[in-house]
Amino acid sequence: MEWYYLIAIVFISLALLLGFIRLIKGPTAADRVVALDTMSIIITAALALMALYFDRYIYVDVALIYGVLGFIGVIVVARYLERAL
Amino acid sequence: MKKFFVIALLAILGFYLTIAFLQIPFGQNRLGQPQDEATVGAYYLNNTKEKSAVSNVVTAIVVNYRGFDTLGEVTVLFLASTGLASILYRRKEEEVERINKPSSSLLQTGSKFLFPLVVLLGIYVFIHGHLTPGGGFQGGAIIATGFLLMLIAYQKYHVSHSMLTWVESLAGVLFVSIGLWGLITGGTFLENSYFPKGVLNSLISGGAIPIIYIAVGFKVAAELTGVLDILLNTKEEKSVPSNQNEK
Amino acid sequence: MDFDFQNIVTISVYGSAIALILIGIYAVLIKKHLIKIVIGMSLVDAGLHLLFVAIGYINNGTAPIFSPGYEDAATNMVDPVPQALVLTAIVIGFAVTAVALSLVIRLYKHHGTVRIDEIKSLKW
Amino acid sequence: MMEYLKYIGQGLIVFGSLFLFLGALGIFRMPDFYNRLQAGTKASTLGAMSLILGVGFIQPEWMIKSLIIVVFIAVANPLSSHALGRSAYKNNLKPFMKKKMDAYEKVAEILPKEEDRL
Amino acid sequence: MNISPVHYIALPLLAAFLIPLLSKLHKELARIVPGLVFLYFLVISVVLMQRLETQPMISEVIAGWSAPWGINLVFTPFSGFLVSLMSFIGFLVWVYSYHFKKIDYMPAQKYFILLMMLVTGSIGIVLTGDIFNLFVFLEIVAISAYSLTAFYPGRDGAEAAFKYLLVGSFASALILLAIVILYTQTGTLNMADLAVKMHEVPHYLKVIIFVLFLVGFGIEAEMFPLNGWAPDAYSQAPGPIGAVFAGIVVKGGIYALVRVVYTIFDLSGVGTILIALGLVTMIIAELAALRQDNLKRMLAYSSIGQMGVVLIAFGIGTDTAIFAALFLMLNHALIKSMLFFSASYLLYNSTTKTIKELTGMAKHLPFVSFIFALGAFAIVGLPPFSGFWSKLYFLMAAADAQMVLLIITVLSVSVIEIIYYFRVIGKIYSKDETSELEPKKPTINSVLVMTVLGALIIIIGVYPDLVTDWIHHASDALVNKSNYIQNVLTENLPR
Amino acid sequence: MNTLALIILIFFSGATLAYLSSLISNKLPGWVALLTTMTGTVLFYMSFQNEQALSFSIIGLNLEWALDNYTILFAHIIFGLGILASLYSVQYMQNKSQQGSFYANFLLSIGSMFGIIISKDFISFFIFWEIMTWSSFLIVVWNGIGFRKNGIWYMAMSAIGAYAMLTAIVLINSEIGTYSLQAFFNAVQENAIDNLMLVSILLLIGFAVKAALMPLHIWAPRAYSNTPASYTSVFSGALSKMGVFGMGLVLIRVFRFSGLQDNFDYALVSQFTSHVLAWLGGITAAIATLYALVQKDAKKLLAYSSIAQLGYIVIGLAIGTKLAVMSALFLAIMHAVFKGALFMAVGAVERQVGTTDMTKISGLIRRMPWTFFVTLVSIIALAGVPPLSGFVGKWMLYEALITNGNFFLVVVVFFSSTAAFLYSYRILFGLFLGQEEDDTAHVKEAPATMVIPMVILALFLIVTGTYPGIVFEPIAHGMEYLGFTDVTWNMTVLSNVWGDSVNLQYVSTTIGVAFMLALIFLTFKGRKGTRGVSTKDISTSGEIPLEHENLTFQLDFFKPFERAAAPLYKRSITKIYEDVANGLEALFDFTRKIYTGNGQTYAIYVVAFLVTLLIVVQNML
Amino acid sequence: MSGKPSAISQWVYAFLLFFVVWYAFTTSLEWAELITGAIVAAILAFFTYKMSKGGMTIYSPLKLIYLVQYFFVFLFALIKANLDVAKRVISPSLPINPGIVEFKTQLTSEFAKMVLANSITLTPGTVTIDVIDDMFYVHWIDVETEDPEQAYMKVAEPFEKILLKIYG
Ligand code: NA
Ligand code: NA
Repeated sequence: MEWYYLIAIVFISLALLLGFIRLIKGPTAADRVVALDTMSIIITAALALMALYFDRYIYVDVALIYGVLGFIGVIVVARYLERAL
Repeated sequence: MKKFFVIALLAILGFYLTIAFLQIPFGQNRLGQPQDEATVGAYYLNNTKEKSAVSNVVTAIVVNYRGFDTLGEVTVLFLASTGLASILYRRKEEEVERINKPSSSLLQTGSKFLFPLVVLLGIYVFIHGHLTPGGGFQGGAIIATGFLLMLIAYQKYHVSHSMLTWVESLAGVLFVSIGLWGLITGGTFLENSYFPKGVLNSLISGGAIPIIYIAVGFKVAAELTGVLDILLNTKEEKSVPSNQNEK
Repeated sequence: MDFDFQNIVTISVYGSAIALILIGIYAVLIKKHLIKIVIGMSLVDAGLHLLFVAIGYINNGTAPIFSPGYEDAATNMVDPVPQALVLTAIVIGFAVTAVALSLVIRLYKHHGTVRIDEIKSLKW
Repeated sequence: MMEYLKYIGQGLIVFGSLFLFLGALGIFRMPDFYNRLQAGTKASTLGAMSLILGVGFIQPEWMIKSLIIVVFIAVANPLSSHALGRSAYKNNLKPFMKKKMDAYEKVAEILPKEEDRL
Repeated sequence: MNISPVHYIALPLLAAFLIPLLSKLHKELARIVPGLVFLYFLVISVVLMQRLETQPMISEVIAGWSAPWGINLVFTPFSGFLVSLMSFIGFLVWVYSYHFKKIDYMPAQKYFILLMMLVTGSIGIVLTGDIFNLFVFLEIVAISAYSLTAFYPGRDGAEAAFKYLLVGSFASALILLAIVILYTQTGTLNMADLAVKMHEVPHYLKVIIFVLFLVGFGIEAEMFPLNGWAPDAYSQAPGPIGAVFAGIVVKGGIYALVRVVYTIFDLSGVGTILIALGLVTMIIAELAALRQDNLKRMLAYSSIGQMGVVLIAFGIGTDTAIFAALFLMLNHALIKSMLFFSASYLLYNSTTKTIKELTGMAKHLPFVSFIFALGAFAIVGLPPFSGFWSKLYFLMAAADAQMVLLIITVLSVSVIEIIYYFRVIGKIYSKDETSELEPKKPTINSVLVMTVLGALIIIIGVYPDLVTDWIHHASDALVNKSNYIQNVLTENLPR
Repeated sequence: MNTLALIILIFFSGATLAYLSSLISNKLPGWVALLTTMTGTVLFYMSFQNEQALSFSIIGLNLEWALDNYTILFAHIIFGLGILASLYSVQYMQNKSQQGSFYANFLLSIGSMFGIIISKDFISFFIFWEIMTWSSFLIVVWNGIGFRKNGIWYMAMSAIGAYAMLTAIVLINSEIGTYSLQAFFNAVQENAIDNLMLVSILLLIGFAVKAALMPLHIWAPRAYSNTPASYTSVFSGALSKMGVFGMGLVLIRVFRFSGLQDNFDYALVSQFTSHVLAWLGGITAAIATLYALVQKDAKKLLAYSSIAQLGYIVIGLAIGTKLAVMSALFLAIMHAVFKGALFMAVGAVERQVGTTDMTKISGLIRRMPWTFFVTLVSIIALAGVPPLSGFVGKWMLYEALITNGNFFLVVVVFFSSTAAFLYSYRILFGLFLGQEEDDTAHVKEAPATMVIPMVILALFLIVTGTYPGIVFEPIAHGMEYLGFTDVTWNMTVLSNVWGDSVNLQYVSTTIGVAFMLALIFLTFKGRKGTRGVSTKDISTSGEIPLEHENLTFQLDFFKPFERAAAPLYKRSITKIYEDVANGLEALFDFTRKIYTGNGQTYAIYVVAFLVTLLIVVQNML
Repeated sequence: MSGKPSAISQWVYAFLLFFVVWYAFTTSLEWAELITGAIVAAILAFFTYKMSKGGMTIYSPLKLIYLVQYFFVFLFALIKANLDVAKRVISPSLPINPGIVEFKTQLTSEFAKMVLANSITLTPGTVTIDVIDDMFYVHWIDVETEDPEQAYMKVAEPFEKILLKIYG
């Protein structure tokens, strides 16, 4: 495993961990959603990195789709909290 | 009291599940090497490329080996949308305007910009179902998400249910007809041997599999969109005394 | 990979799936809010889907797609069957969730509450 | 040439992952929702964009798709932050302020409190 | 195109997808097309049952991949028996509800699609040879059932449906979980192949898988204490759907359970468990039925009780017992659907759907009352109606197994059954001085359906040999596990 | 076609026809029923001497039907009462609605009774038994009144009995592999049935319910009294005898003549069971008599009386000696006749007056002389007083009991016979004697088609009082079927073990003459110096009664007696049953509280059940 | 903006956009892919062309130059913003002075407003909470001024002046 992967994996794992803590802690629903939003961005990036690591181009599609769905998911929750659904 | 009881139950359940799964080591070949074909999965991996010319084995399974499941699954979705329409059915005269809580102009603009691109992505995903990790369900779901974005950004966004009906019906009919074609021509239901297989990893490959997946993509997109539309458009139609919420 | 690490991976992967299932069941059994119950069901589903994907995995396995450069990787691919099954399971789970939500909407409309313990006109 | 691209890519990946971490740290540390939103969106957006771009540099034939994702993130992430911020404010979540400076208060239609909404 | 088992699935699906379009053409088509499908079911049933006289079973391959690589449909005398029964009841339900929602065509269209798929799903459960495919069909049934339970916009339909869904999603989850573990151990999903590979599974895992299946399918089979949803769903769904639940859907659940117990697993001692569960189910349900005010709830509890008896019979597991179980299922399908049909009319004008509102109904609705009474007589097993013979054979099986206490329990519960059914008859036939209501008279199609069922109940009662051969073949096929495995796994297509 | 099958077919299709004909006209079914009964009866009497047998197979079970002498004995009762009752019915039911269902069930019950006695296998036996039960049940509740009180009890008790029987039947089958009665008797002979006692007791419970043996009798008074009188005669006269029929088979063919008599344990248990039954019969006779005494309704009174009479019969069968059995069967036939007559008579009163409440009727003797005559003859027979046939039966029973050493039972029987005399008198007096009521002045005698059947029955009583041999003959044949040998009888002479004999011709002539003289004397005496006042007029005693008070002296007819037996009446068995039933229902009702209505609870059940199974089954399988 | 663009112009714009994106998705020059992409883009454009307000007007060379300019301005701001946030996040004392300010924009195009809002969100210490008509409401992590004019100058001006050139 090359060095930059290691660094990236450490950072990304820590980032996900911190995001997860916020997700659990809240305290408001909005805080949790922000955490979720951030985590979904992190995961999108991680998926792209994974594609690189495994050298499979098709995984990039996964990152793209995950990014789109994560975005719309956050919008939906935001609108739900706005009581507009 | 009830809580403790439930937690105790879940603890026991968790214990049993854990001991069950502890014996199933993660990431190991439990049933021999793939070339032994001890599992159906191994058989698919060893044969799909030659027999079906489909790059994505999952797609081959979903559409062909277990295409019958997929037909059922499409039906489940179809029934969910039918059922939903029946559960939340209102007669015309009962139609109530949705309470308008518009989203910001920013979101509206952004959605309008992103929507066609999301739809395009969905189409890409289901057209390439046999080549990439995508497929009809995923593509359909992405398209529906695009519509969801529009539905929540513009509360008055109008989805034509007549259009949805046409799409989902024709797609469904296409799926079953392809299946029946196999039966009529003396083969089996859903048989995939009467279309040229094509070249592995090119767009035109896999016989009828991409066609079915495109049909599935349209159908899923239409159905999910219909479901989302109905759910979103029935919710806030009636104000209920809020004091009933608390005791 | 040595055995201990293998065990840790097994426990953490299956453990998180089982935890999801149990948390979901807990929500279904204890939470009073109908939406939370529906979310609980989805959590159970999610745990199950995770299990499905997990059982198909083999160490260092790659996606079962013969994309360019991987035409001969059959022996190195994860089991595609659970992935196909999970696709079906997800769609079905979605369908059930949609129906559940529509029922919640109707219950809310008619009973004016989303608390499950206040909705029991049918009993005995 | 390819070598340089690779180095650029590696740098971008390290830079990106660092910012992803910083974004999450912001989410973790900031005192209130709005400040978390600040930290989370900015750092993680830049981080993700840079990392994905880096991937494109290392595998040049993936570049186009990487760019699509980057553009998407650039458009979508601020939008979702905005939607979240707006919804939180309307949901009566007052920003933390040392001294009151709130121009939005007069125009925002703040929703009444409602129990049990998740 | 030869008629083959897959027609049971493919054609209704085609019809279901087409109906929304066809009814744009002409609204009546939304009613007629499902009827044609049901009629075609009957044709398939007849043709295939006849074909079974020359071959032991029909194993049909789907998508050109023979078992265990592809999904296959298995039409044995056992599954054929159930499928034909389901087709028949389904057809009757269609005839009965032809005029349903005459004025409002949109709900009618949904109703008929859901009804058709409810039956198709149940048939699929019985036909499929693949455990995961069975799960898919179970979900088809479940979704249709939830939607139909909540069909009436009144407040309680949604409540019943939600409970059904709540418990039903447990069923799906547990079955999925069982399938996951099973797949890790066997690497296959085909039930015959699973049966072959079952011995490789460690015993304690086998038991866990079995319990998961038992509970999962037990929910659909209305086993105690998993059946809380049933009375609510039966009582809130439209009347004919109650008939479908009792006559078709439960049978699917029982089938799945039995298939798992008899074909897939090789555990000994399962019989005792089934007997115990069946016994508790029967007792609790019949006791709960005793003081029911709501007629449909009463019928639902009675239905659960009957399923308990069926479970006991399957638990005893001798040839006679399985014969009795299948005969019980047949009778229950015919009689309970007839009871639901007639009860719907009896309750048509009542507001609370309670039994006390039925006072003197016989005067207003003599035919319907007669049919209900006939059904009650038959379901409690009075001769010379069909229910008697299945009860007799059940008791014979129990006696042969030296289960005197069991016999006494079952018969004591039967006394309770008699009491609550006859109370209802008493209400219907008691003198009523005050009432001046103009009851909704049964339509000609529903009269026809009730007449056919009533006649069948009497004919089978007087001449049971009409159906016994059929049932004997079915029970033989169920018991003969190796035959099933061999036929499924050797049905190799040339490729 | 086989005659037996033909007769069954005639009755069953007659039932269908009767129902269908009612759709055309409400008058038709009565005639259809009469015609059917007549055809069936004629067919039977034309051919019963011939060997009749039929066997066929259904659902893999062999069914056998055949006639034998025991069967023929009961067939006489069924067809005799059946034909008279259907003749009686035509006018009795004249203006009632829903005749179609009445006659359909009437014919079904008669046909199925015949089916029971010709069945030589348990399956057809049970089938006919159940058809008999539900068809009679439908007649009990035919008027749509008091369904819950009358009908449910009948059906529930019948079900308990029937299911006890069914349990026995399937157990027998599992042991001997066939349902054939003959095979069962053979197996009994060969000592081939392991749980014979269990089986026998279960069978006896089944028969005891129909025979209304205490404590399984509680359905009977209500069911009898709620039934149209045209059927009650059959109900009490013939249908209850099906219990007697079955008990005879078990007690005699199984207990007395089984090959196990040498087995000490078996003999002990069977003796014990017989004794218990005999005592139950005695208690039944005594208690039912006591209840009969206090009834104010004539039909209720007759109902309790029927139970009491069945008690005697059970005693006889349980004692099981040749003489006892003979007396029991004789009493069974006689009871069918006089109780049939009495129910018809009371039915006639009911039809003409509109009530059978003895506190509301009085002095019908002049209005309904034929009915009075029938009643008089019947109650004499009932009370067991010479010169009528009731006396013959009682005489034999006493003798059987004494020779068998059951002295205490003799006392019980004697006591209840005496008391029976009291209630018989009450019915006679209550309905026909005493002051004539003003509001019954318009009453006329019942129509001829009702009177003729009653009178035929009464004449039969008179004739057999002197010539009991007419009845002894078929009884003796029947007893031979049960296994007795050398059953001797005499046409007109009763003889006992001590060598004494009674010439019945002489007794009846003497008593007859004395009776006529007394009647003439009383009539003349009664004509003189009596003044008619209303029965409710007590103004002569200086009191002015309130309008609504019913002060007829019949209200407290046996007041002193009632006072004496008060504690007994208070602890009514019926009440105990009802309390138990209600208690059980409340208890059972608790079970449905499991279904709380909260969906989450159900979900918790699922998880709890899953966990329980995981724990339990893991250790079990 | 120079009037409403023609439908054709809108369609062509949408088609080109979709086709380019399709190519980005597939990154394949296989004929089948390109033809499929063209068909899909054409059909999708047919259904959605009305959504692109500007049509082809965006493709003038000058505007493209401004776009590039905007990109670099934005990139610079973005990096600055992140360094700023990083500083705040890492520093133990969390030096912040948050608040919400408002200002008026001169942009009329909704799309331009969105671009501006997004740009503001991604740059130093600011998040656009809402845009109502032409008023922007921005959460500012370290409020320097409450005056709308000055806030505008600080937060939006660098972007808006370029956007005004592009979107009129
Ligand atoms: Na796929
Ligand atoms: Na009197």
